[in-house]
Amino acid sequence: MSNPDPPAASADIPAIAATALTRRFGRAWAVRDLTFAVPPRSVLLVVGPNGSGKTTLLRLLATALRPTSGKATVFGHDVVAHAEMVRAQVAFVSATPGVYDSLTARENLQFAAAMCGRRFEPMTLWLERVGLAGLGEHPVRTFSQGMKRRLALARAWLAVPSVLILDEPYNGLDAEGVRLVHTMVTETTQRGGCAVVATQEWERGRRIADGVLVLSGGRLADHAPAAHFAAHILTMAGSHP
Amino acid sequence: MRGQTFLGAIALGLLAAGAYVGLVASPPDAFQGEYVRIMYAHVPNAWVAYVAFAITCVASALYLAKRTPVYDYIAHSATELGVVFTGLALVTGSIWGRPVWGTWWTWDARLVTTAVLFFIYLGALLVRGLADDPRRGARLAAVVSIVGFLDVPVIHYSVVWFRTLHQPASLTRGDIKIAPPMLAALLLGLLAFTVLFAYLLTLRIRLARAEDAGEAA
Amino acid sequence: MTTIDRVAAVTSKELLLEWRGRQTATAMGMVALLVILFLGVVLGSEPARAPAVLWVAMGFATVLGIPRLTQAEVEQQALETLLLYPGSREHIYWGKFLALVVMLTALLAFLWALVGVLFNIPIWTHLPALIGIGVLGVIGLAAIGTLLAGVVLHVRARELLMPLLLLPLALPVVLGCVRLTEAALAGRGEGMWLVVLGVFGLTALLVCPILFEVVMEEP
Amino acid sequence: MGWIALAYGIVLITLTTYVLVLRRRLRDATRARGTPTQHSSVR
Repeated sequence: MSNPDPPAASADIPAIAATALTRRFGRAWAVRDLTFAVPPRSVLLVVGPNGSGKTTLLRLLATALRPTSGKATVFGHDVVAHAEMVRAQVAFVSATPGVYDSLTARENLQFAAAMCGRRFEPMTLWLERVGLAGLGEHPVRTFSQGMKRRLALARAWLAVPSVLILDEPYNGLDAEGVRLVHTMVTETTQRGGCAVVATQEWERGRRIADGVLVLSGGRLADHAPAAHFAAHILTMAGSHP
Repeated sequence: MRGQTFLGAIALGLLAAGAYVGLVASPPDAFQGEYVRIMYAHVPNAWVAYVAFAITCVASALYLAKRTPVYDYIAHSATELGVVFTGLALVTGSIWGRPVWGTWWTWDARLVTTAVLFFIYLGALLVRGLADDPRRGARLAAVVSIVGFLDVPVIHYSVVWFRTLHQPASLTRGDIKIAPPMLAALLLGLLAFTVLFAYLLTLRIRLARAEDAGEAA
Repeated sequence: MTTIDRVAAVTSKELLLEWRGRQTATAMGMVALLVILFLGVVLGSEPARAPAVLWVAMGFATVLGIPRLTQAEVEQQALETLLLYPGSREHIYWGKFLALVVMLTALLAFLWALVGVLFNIPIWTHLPALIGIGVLGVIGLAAIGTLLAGVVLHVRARELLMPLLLLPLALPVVLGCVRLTEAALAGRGEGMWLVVLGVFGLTALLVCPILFEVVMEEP
Repeated sequence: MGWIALAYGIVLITLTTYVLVLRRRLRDATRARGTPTQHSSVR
């Protein structure tokens, strides 16, 4: 069951569609009534102050969290009813890399590859693509945050996903690391897939963003093409409580 | 509220009648003398505890299948009641054993199984309380309750066979031939406790529902 | 066939993690050694006691070893990634189950060597029977243990809960193995306990993977 | 004779306290629902 290729990029099926998506933790509304759609071949940038619900939204789309109400679909598959189909198409890199420290870089990737049904590919290729060439045999414990981040990105990249979901990908990355993220994103969108990137670093994010979703207090403050936002985005996002 | 107190009143009446028959109206036992009266307090507790755990297991399975909160309220309430009544069964069991057999604790299969049940369901309650998310806590408690209930018959028979090698099945609870009047006292006690259990269960379920509503308001 | 790949991947990852750190193995071995020595001193070391001492030590060591099975996922926040791989979560159960079976088998072999010496039991003459019993015992403990390793993942006070959850549930395994071992050492058969352990192991292997998926469900 | 009293006493006391605790918690819970709820932390 290798990854199904993304469906032909017919415009009618949105890559991602959310309708009144809501998630509550006890009494607090983390995300409330989000309705938006992301066409294939595009990158959605999710911005907003801390606690605005960015991470919760991403985890809902990646099926890591179950919505309290409302619906979300990835290439037509419901994130709750067809969770396994969604997981087969989505690669999610969370804010914490979540790699096994006492395993080496190569072993981490080999495990991820086997779990995605891609056991027999050479890992050296992926290590080189994320700038970790030659570090395959080093235990990840010795890696810096930036290097662990690159390994986590390689782990998502080798799954050749139709949907790439990145939570604060730029954390700890140098300039070359940022280019790596953008290569991954554009490669995914060119294949007909889409990417969702949540970040505070508007300067870096806007270069690849097609659409921007502004969250504030778990609600949709704004959703428009990137060009529309240009420079003043930071002030607006920051102004909401 | 009216139905609730009505049930409570019936339970109270039956308990009083049961106590009266158990303590006064029924004859002492040939072998145990007056101490047989403790049996009327011990057996109903154990019976209700097993009923509670059967309800817990069914409600837990339904909750996992259907995920409707009401099944979780029932499972949670039945587990808590089960732990209370198992505790009482163990205490009254050992109080009964002390004068009649001279020991607080006999390794009789039924007592051991009841004790094991107490810990399994205490575990289920703790798992529910210590989980990081209330909904997940309910699911984990359901899993523990189901495994626990499936395990009870195996535990019971393994304890029975494990002990019989050393000590013949000791004469506790139902084994002794019960004279009719004593049987009446016992059955009245069982009925009274069953109605009491129904009353407590409905009360506890309403509490669980109210607390959940309060939590998620 | 990706199912076998995925199960094998989880098992080899678990064993690799364990081999690198070796904490769990040493911890389990240490606890079992201490329990056996302690009981041996206290209860006296005539051979008749050996089966009980061995399987009690096995039970306690398993209690210690199981939370560590999911420790790596918790400490390095790797659980979310593990659960988001495509494919059923049952594969994760079977992967961790087999890893636990390997670890418990190694532990049992170590314990038999120890008990053989301390209680001077001629284990070689009864080896096939002891191996058979060991298989039943290890599968029973591992089946329940892997499910409970999943349960305690999302719970505070993990070390307190594991004994409270595992020991009552695994009681039939310990009792069964003690009686079967005593029978094996005395050379007579014990059909009934084989049935008990067989039923226990079978139901556990059928029920636990399904419940594991429920336990691993996202909140 | 003391044992019998002890057994019945323990059962009586435990169950009555349990019922009283349940009834009080129920009253608190139903009354609490009216009060405004505080904002717990958002992940």
